[in-house]
Order: sequence, then structure tokens, then C-alpha cells
Amino acid sequence: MTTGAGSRANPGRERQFFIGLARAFAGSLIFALPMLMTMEMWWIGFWIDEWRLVILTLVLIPLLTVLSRFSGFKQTDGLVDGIVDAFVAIAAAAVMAIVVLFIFEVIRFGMPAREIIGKVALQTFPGSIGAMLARGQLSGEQQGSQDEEIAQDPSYPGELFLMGVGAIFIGLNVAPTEEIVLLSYMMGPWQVIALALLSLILMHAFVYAVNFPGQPQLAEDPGFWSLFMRFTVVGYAIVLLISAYLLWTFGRFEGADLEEVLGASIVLGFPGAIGAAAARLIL
Amino acid sequence: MTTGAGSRANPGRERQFFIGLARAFAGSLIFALPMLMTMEMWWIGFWIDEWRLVILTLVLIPLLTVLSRFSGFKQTDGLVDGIVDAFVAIAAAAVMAIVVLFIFEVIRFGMPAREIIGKVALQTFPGSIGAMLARGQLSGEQQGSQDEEIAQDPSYPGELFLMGVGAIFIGLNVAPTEEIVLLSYMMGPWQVIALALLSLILMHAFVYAVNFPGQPQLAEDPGFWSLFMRFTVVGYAIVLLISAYLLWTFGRFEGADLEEVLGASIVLGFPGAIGAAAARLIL
Amino acid sequence: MNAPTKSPPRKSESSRQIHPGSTTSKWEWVAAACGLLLVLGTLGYIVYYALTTEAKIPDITAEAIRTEPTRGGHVVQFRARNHSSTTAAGLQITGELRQGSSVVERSEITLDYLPPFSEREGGLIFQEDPARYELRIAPKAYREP
Amino acid sequence: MNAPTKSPPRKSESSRQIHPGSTTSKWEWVAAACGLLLVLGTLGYIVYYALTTEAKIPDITAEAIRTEPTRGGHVVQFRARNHSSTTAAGLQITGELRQGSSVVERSEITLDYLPPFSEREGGLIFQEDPARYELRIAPKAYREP
Repeated sequence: MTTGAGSRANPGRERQFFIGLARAFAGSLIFALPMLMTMEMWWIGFWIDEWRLVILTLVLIPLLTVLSRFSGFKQTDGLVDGIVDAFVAIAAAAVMAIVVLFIFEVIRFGMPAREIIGKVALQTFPGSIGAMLARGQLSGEQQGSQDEEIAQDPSYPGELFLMGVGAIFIGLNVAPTEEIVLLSYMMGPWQVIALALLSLILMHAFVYAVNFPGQPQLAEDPGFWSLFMRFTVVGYAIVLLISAYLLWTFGRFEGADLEEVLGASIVLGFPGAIGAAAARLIL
Repeated sequence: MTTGAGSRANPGRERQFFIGLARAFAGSLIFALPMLMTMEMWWIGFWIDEWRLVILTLVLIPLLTVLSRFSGFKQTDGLVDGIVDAFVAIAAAAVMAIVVLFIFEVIRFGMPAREIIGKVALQTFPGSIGAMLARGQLSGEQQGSQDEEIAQDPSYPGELFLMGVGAIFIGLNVAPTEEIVLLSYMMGPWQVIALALLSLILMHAFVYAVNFPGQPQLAEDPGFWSLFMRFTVVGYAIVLLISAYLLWTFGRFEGADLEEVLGASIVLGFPGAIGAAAARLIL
Repeated sequence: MNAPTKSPPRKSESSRQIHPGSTTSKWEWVAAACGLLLVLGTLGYIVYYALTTEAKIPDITAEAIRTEPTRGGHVVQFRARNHSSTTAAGLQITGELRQGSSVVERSEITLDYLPPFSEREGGLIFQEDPARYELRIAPKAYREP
Repeated sequence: MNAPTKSPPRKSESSRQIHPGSTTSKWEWVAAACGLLLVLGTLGYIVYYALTTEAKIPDITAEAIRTEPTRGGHVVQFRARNHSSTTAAGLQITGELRQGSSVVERSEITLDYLPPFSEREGGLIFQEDPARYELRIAPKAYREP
């Protein structure tokens, strides 16, 4: 029973896997809970355009595979390992979504298959990201944080990818709600611009904070403009693109003109930018 | 500029404080963002009963003061330090709420003072909890996690308090939304009972996970019933009480009978239980 | 509570730890004072408000503020105002074009909320020209939030 | 990007720090340029929009686009369009089948939002055949969002 972590005995490995699976369930539940309790997510589940749901599901697989490199259950080495990790996360998230939605009576026996599948597929997206993150986060507690940081220190594209994941994650939480469009209608164009600038300032503050963790003295910094252009501006552009993609997926742009598209993207980009910046801190 | 950590020079202390303040702003923004973007929170801000708003504000101060012991900016020793910390967190959260709500045009010049104060006061509650937590969380990165754990290892009442904070925090996120009452109407009594049992099972799984972080071997465990009774059952009772208090504060119980009160509390208790259990993991 | 049992290694490990007691900086006191003022101000105003205004039946007026012809009809912009301390939810506002005792055209809109002492705007659209008739705009119904 | 110029003391300080100067690859600057273009373009358009359009009274039209008989009645699909830069919330659209001055059948629907220069579709269902009467579809009322 006291098989060491390094041992290759089969029971130990299987137990590790089941602990990981339990973490995946917990993570998908914690991360998807706000969305499981959002009516708009139930409704979008049945009226979402089929092709957009297909695209969303196809986007999920490479997203999870890459994400498993950064925060998967184990230090994923091969592509196959990453893909396996991705599908384990999807399975855990789907089971969790079915159980909770069934108890909520949001899905019922006798409902059309299209409705049930749409509702579950939509919830699986945030749930599987949560499952993947939780397996990394919760299991990381054992190792020294210093050690882990070196192992996972991401490259520049990796940093941008993590920012994108953060933006997708927070964006999914709020994109389906009515508040995003309502806010973009309530706010005048100058308020929208102020919000975009506030998003940029806050993102830069986070970027800056990550690069100098806790250090008051700023000697030898890479330069304000270098950091600002390479991380803040690029990150915010990614956030805007992801926001527009999510709003399009949820059918918020039907019959809309350009100003509406940009306004809603900036409003959704505000939480997205916080999410993107926070992702670099947390992941 | 390279004043050592042990030095008692004034500039270092002040800089430390301003870094902490920046963290408090970031934390209050991250934690309060979902609520800043919830229309029900804007509406409740003007129609909430005045006395319930007063009670909510009075509850906040001791809550933050005790919380500062666990995750404040510094290892708070005295009661006065804790209270100071609490008011700093409130100030940061209030400023953040005013800025964001003003950009959103949810508060405007020319609105009655009652409406503005109600909206801001309501958002200050989650924001100041977020500010307090973030000052602890974000600054904790430097220290070895092992070390920190020893320093902050909470007693039994402390554990229950942290569970309560987790439940309040998640509960605030979802209590004002229409989904809670809608779900309690959609679900039959058997589904409500199933949800209560699921909440208990999930809470216990988390409790169990906390007591054996990543350890496969279970030698010398305190016994299933001991853990279950002392943490899970007591924790769930706290969650239900907090859920009922929040729903009462938001006026969800006007003219309701006992079955409706209990049903809505159990529905809100589901995310609350996850939040309570996760709080022990995270904090 | 400057624990004497604190072990020396921990002290050196974390530069973050601030020495207890005297360490609360001046600015921290300023920020805390701001927080205290905000809390006291909020509590004071809300208590004052609760004691001085009594919740009564909503007292709502609606009035036309301007009329403009558009492609879809004549738009009459109106402003509804709540003169009481009670919120009206689901407030129905009706506009009628009248000629003598007969109603030529009717139009109705629901406002989600009209908070205490607040005003909200909206518009009623008529196919007939409101200038040629008697225009009546009035609140019709509400519910408690 | 394992910078050889990285100075030893910094290495130990923070493993996260990004190395200046030589280590920034060409592609990072390309990405930065694309991002800058996108952000500036977005902000620029909103500023242009703010300067060139003035908020006015909503100018809304509604028109039938096709009619089809179904089991539940005759469905008239319509399209509502906002020609102004003001959002109409809770927009009421009414359809009437008329014979001379008398209304044979009425149908009404509320659109949650009709944003500036946008269009939304919906349907009105009549038991009578709209082909046999005069069909009038018109916006009736809206409120500010």
C-alpha cells in the first residue's frame, strides 16, 4: 500500500488515474457551475446554429490538447498523451453536465435528442477546460512551486495561448447572458472607448505585475513599450477576437451592424481581458 | 533602492502598502466582475429593503476583520490591524464598483442618491471579500507553500469560518439571479432531495480530499463518521443557513411558504456547498 | 501577540512579513479612514432614508416630451417619473389618441422597473398624427418587484 | 530563445522574466503589429461612429417578407429594421388584418432589443387568410434600454 510515487507498479498508476479523474470531475463542476445555472445557456443549447456548435466542439479538442501541455495531469510529453488527456477531460465534463442538468430537470426523458445534446454539448466546453485546469492546479500542490514553474515556463506563443484560454473561459461565463448586449446598448460610444482603454490599462497592470512578482525595484526592465506592445496589445487583440467569436457562436450578431459587433466585443472583452491577464498569474 | 527586507525604512513600508492596495483593487475586480455584470444586482440595488442593506453592511465588517487573520496583506496580529485591513478592503472595493458601474452607465449623474448608494453598497460586499482574499493569495506566491500553510493552518472554528466565506462568496454570485427561484419551481420535491444529497456527497468528497491531499494511503484516518459529522454535516448546515440569509436579504422570501423557503435554500446551497468545500482547498 | 516561539528560519525566509504593531503605515490609515467614511456615509444615509420616507403606493406620472415623424410613424417620446419611495416593476404605460370620447389609436409599453424618485424614457408610435388629436399618456398598472 | 546574454543574478530572481533586446524574435513584433492594427482599428471606428452619428429618436420600420399557411394558421414573417442610431428595447410590433376601417384580426409581438441600424425577424400568426384583407404591420412602442 505504500508504493512510492516513482514505482511503476500497475495498482499505483491506476489509483493515480482515478484520483486524477476525481479531480477532473471536481474541476469541471466548479468551473462549469455558473454556466449550469444560467438560463441563457439552457436556451442557447436548443437554438444554437448546428454548424456553429460543430465548430465549437471541433475547436475544443486542439484547445484541450495544447492546454494539457501546460496544466495537464502529468507533464505531457507526446501528442498522443495530450489527446488522450483531452478526451478524458471531455468525458468527465459531459458526465458531470448530464448528471447536474438531469437533477435540475433542464434535461428530461422524452425531450428531443437535439435539445438534450445541444444543452450538454454547450456545458461540456467550459466543464472540460475546468477539468483540465483542475487536474493541473489541484495536483500541483505537492510539488515545490519553484520546481513546477521552471518545468512549465511557457514560451511567447505559450503565454499568448494561456491568455486566450483565460479569455475564453471568462468569456464563456458571460457571453451568453443578456447583460453583454444590454450593456453595449446602454453605453454610449464614449463609454465604450473608456471601457476599452480601462481594459488595456488593467491588462497592462497585470502583465507588469507578472513580470516583476513582488519586486519593488525596476532596474533592467525590458522597457514599457516592449512589454506593452508584445503582451498587452497583442493580448487584448486576441481577447477581442475571442469575444467576437463567442458572440457570433451564440448568435448575437444576427442582423447587426459593425458598430454593434465592435461594441459588444469590447464589452465582453472587459471580463475577457481580466481573465486573460489573470490566467498568466494563475496558470 | 535596495533596502533590505528587514529594514524599517518608511519608503519600503509605504511601497509595500501601495502594492497591496493595487492587489486589493485587482482582487475586488476579479471577484466582483460576475456580479457587476448581473442585471439583478443592479435592480436589487434600488429595491432592496433598507434595513436588510444595513444588516448586510454591518455583517461585512466583522467578516472581513476575521478573514484578514487568514489571508490579509500581512500576518495580522491585533484586532485593530484587522479592522484597518477590513476598511482598506472596503474602500478599494467601493472605488472599483463606482468606476465600473459609472462606465457601464448603471449609475449616472442625476440618479437619486438612494439608487446609486444601493447599487454601490451591494457590489462592495463581494468586492471587498475579493480584495481581502487577493491580498493574501497574490502576495503568497513568494513564500514556500509549505511554510505558509503552517503559519495559517486554521483551527476548527477557523475551518468552519472559511467554509462559510466560500459559501457566502459563491452564494452572492448566484443568489440574486432568477435561476435559483426558477430552478426551485422547476424541480419536484424528489429532485430537491436528490440535489441536497448530491451536495452532501460532493462536500464530503472535498472534505476527504483536503484531509489527504494527494496521498493514496489512508493509514490513521480520523474515521469516516468523525469527518462526516464534524465537517460535512456542520458545513452543509452553515451553507443552508447562509443561503437562506442571502435569499431573505434579496427579498426572495416575500410571501413564501416554508416549502418554498427550504427548496430555494437547497438549490442555492448546491453552489454554496461547492464553494464552501473549495474554500478549504484554496484558502 | 508577537509570538516569541516564532522560529528564526521563518523570519528570514519571507521578506513579506511585516513587523507587527507599529507597522501600519500612514497611508494605510488614510485608506482605512476613507473606507470607514464610506461605510458610515452609506449606513447613515440609508438609515436616514428608511426613517424619513415611508413606503407608500407608487405615485407615477408620465408626460410626452417631444413628437417627431419617422418612416415607421409618429414617435412620441415620453418620460415616466416615480414620485414615491416604492419601486414599480412591470409598469404599463398607455398612450391614446382621442377625438372626443372615442379612441382613434392606442399604444402601450412596459417598463421593467421604475425605481423610487427616478425617471425612465420611452416612446409610443402612432400612425395618425398626434397633433391632430388629443394625446393622453398615463400609467396603467404595476407589480411589486 | 535561451538567451546567452542573460545576466546571472537576474536568472535566479525570477524565472518568468522576459529577456530584453536580442531575445525578442521577429515574429513577436509581427504579432504586436497585427494586434496594434486590430485594436486601433476597433477604437478608430468607434470614435468615427461617435463623431459622425448623433443619437436621435428611433426610426423603425416593419414589413412583411412572406406569408405561409400552416396547421396553426397563416404565418406572416416580418422584418423590423432600425434606421437610427438609438436602440429600442421592448419594441412592440403589431400586425392587423383590416377591411376598410374595421380590424378583422390583430396580433402583437415584443422584440427584446432592436439595436442601431440592425434588423430582427419574427412572425405574426393569423387565423384569417391575410391575402383576403389589407395587412398592416407597424411598430407601436419602445423603451430606452
